[in-house]
Amino acid sequence: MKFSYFPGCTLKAEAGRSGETAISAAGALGVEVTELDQWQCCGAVYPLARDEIATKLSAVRALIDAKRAGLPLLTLCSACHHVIKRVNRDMAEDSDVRDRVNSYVAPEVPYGGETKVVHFLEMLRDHVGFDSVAKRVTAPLAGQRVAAYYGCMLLRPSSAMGFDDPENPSIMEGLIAAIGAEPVLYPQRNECCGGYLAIENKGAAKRRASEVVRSAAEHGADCIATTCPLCLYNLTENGAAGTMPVYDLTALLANALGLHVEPSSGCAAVCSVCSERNSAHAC
Amino acid sequence: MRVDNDDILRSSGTDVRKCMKCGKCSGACPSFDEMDFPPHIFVSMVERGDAAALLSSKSLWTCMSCFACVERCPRGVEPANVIEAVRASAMSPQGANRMRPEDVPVFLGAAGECLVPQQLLASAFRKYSR
Amino acid sequence: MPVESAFQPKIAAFCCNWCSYAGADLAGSSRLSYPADVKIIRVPCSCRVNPLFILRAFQRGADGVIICGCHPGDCHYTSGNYFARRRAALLFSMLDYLGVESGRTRVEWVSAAEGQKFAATMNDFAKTVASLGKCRRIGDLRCRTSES
Amino acid sequence: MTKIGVFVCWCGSNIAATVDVDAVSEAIKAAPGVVFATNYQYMCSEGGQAAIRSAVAEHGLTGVVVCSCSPRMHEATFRKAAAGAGVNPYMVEIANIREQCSWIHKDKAEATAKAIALARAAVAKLNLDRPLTAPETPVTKRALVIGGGIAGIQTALDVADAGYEVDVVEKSPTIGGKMAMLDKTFPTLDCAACILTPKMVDAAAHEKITLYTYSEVEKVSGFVGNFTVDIKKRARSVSVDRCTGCGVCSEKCPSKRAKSEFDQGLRERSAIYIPFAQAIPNVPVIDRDTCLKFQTGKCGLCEKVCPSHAVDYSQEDEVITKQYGAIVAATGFKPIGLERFDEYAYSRSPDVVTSLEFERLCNAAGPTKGHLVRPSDGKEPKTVVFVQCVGSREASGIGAMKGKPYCSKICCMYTAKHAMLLREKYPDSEAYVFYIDVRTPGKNFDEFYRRAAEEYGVHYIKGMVGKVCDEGNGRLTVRASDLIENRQLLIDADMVVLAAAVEPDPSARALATLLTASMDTNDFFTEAHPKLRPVESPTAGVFLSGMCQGPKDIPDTVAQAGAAAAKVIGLLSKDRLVGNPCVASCDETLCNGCSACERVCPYGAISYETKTVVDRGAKDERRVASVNEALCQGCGACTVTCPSGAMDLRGFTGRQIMAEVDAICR
Repeated sequence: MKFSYFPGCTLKAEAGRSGETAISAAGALGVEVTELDQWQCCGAVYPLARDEIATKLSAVRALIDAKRAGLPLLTLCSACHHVIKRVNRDMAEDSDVRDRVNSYVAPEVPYGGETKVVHFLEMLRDHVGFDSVAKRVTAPLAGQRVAAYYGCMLLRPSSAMGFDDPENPSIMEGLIAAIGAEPVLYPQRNECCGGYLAIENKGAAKRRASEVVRSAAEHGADCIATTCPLCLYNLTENGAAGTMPVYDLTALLANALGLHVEPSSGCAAVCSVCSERNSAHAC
Repeated sequence: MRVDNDDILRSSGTDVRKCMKCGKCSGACPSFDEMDFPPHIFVSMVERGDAAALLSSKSLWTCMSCFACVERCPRGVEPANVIEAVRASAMSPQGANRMRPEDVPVFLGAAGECLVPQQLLASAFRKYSR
Repeated sequence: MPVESAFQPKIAAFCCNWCSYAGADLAGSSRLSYPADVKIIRVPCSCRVNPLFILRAFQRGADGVIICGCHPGDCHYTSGNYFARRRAALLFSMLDYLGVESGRTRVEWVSAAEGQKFAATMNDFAKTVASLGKCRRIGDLRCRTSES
Repeated sequence: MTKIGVFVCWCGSNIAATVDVDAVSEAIKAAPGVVFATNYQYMCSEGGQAAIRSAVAEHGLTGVVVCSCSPRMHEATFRKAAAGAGVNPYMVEIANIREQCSWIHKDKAEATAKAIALARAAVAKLNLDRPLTAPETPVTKRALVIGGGIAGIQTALDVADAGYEVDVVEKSPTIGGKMAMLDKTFPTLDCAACILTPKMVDAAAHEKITLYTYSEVEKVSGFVGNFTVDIKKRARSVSVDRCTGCGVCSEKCPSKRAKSEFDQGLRERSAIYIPFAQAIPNVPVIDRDTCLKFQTGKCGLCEKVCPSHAVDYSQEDEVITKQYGAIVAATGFKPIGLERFDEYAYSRSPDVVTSLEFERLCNAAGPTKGHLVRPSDGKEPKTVVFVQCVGSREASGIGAMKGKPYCSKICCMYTAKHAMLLREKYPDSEAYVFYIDVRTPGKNFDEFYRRAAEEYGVHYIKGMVGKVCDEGNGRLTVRASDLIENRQLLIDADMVVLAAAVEPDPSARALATLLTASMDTNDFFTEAHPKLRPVESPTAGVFLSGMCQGPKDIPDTVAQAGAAAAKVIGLLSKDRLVGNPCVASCDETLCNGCSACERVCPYGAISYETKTVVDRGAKDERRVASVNEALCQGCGACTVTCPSGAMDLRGFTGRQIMAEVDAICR
């Protein structure tokens, strides 16, 4: 299994190691991941204005590079995934956007949405298989009650993302079960963490993130796991305030696979203690 | 400030006339309490051609683009797109950006490293300026 | 009726039995006049109108052809008028291309209750056709009778 | 060569004042085929008809043109007169010189010229007319009703009361349908079982009605008046004749883990079961998928305990074939599945229920014996939120639609009923109804809804629920908008009731194919005319009763069921059906077998068969179109669609219409 990989700015910068963690976990599962030679920021937010072209260009460049490599494009960050997948859909279905972007980017062959955009979780579920993941787990997280946090961007709008049931998703719970932990279902798992409001209106972001953490706690979660760096930040900094550990799910995976991930610095809390099967392990 | 309602309709790419005024968007919105004009009123006012009144709305800056309204709308109206279109209009005059490059350094550490996820800065910058 | 010009167009009107023909009857019983140049051919449904009939009419020297059927959704046979509409759209654009001006062809929905509309439609259509003059484009010389 | 007589009517002065009738009858004599022409004061009078008769006798006429009023007025009169004189009635053409000429023109010369032109067109057409015979077919005096809910039962009773035999085919083990599941009915709040079960008993006891429960229609052939239908009677594994309905088998059955269909899965049932106490027939059926005997071979307990030796594991499905004159579709509805509406936490929380589940929870014969409690913990609910329009009135946006585009029509009323029932059972409870619009057209309907708000204190809130959170501690948090007060509400609820949209029963789609009855995009059966023929399918002899045609409440369903019965009775009361001879026919030597005509036919009257065709002396095996003349209604859609010109319409052939065109363009 081979994939082109779009890391995105966040996973290259402060949460850098979490990107590497995910890639090494993929390697351990027999997936070969090649980072795109050159890539630019995905644009961070999908431009909702239909006539907006400029902010879609860098996503298209990444898609074209993946098409040249003849590989599906793997993404890890929810925002990158959201932007690239939706831009790809525009390129496939909206002839107006397609024509304008192609005339601007001028690739050797016009791009029409041919690249398949795959999120890391989808890769695990559909290409590796959660059963195979479970078989390779050497340090299962037994006894851990893990609340998956999806946030918004992976799931919505479901018609564009086609990722999972937008109101009752199961993909993260599938992975949590595969690495030996017990998934916790709670109603706030697909409600917003506060997103970029954290810059503009910290109070509002705090209220939102705290609501997510409260809901997870009330349903008996020991910790929250997510794959989105922004959610990770908001839940950790604005929601949990030390009351509930929030992890990058791929780091939990890496630990379960016995890769002994080092704790990440700053906001991106990555657990290293899980391999010791210790349930109380605030980083 | 002047705003062209038709521009907003076009750039939102959604048909606000399909709205049946059920209010599910505002029933789903997690940011409702932070808003002066909730999503259903955005749609309604744009539909009747009164987008200008929304340009100074607090809601422009408290919508989190979480797409709960888009996902749950039974009529396929995309309220978040309408809000975004008005937000873009509100920022189109010179100097109307909500976030400026000089606002960024407070989020940087001594060595220029980012104190928040880079994605957060990038998204906020994209949403709050143009 | 005062004859304003020597030219009197020949107009064939295909009317479906259930709506438009009844609408024409209502126009008659309401004594609503329209030019004698309009002559009606009764068909069970507007979808019975074969494009060949229309071509034949122009070949034989008609100056205008109108198809009248039930309003969309009201077809006695549920869907015939939709077929008629699609066929007419194609044929009329081809005729226009051949030089038979689009004003010479028309599809109109007239219900059994619309005597007024029937007469108004025929008056308007006849006026349009008259203003376009004689249709010579696809008329067949061999089909001309001596009087024309 | 047709010998044509032309008769010009004066219609008193209606025609004669504007049209020079003498000139017309004189001019038309020159038209090809015309051997006689005259004019008369009133052609439709006995004198006029006598003139036709004597002219036929005198001139040996084989065709008649009457220049008179609209054929819509007197075509039938003149056809009858011609037939009386020995002329084929379809060799009669009418030139409409009154409505289309004398009444709308003032200039006599102009009107006369037009009348002559119209007469010529009629003559030109008549020259190409061929004698036609209206087909006659006998009528099988028995009706088939498909579906045994209130719609099917009512139609069957009405038809049977008129003295005709009726068979009812019902796919589930009992008749009764959805109405049997209901607790109370709006707007009177009388008990559904009290008014339905007597009708079920009547149907079972009626000497003219035969019930085939646990049965399905497998094949339909034939046409109006003469349908042949295969009915598959699925094996009950219990002899209907021997069983006394004592219920010992169900009691002793060790396999009790199947979800009760009748109780909407809120209760478990045994593998051998009677759906509900008043089921008809009151005979159990073995669900072979959950029966230990059928699954493992071990058990056989029911056979042992049955006092009347009615259990029979060896029973097999049986197909019977019967003849019917008319078929009524009464296949009913079901609530849509709510898998894609998990913002309401339906699949997460047992205390989020559909309205039909709520109905069972209120019903004295239901899983809780009418004690309205939460399915999760059996506690009485104090706060209940009702959500209307769940999946109704939707439109597609950037993605596919999750629900249905139509209003389900019954939800506003039953929700008001449910809220009232709740408040009646628990006066200290709170009922919130979230609505988009409250739609209550119907006798005493709006009054009923207002009573819910005014007398029962139900909180009606204009707004919609955006999310239901199962808080995990037995509480549900409902987040919703209140549009009147422009606020967002968070309601701490014990139960949430979802008014799921209705959709046609899934079995209807396959049935429509069997019946060649058309359906709309939502799989509701299409009526022959939306206003004037609301209970007839466009396919002759097939009628529609109840929800299968569109959302309906019980009063509407019963009314439509009666209307469908009246149509059936009207059909069965005839000994023979006289058809329309002006139907499509296929020239097999021209047909290229493309199937284009089959696709446009709204009546399913065209089928294809491979047969030997003799074309210019040569025999050839070809796939050619064949028109069922009993089904064809004569619209002519196929004739124009046919690329090879093989299809033609009798009475309106291509050549005839061309001849008319030629005549008027002369």
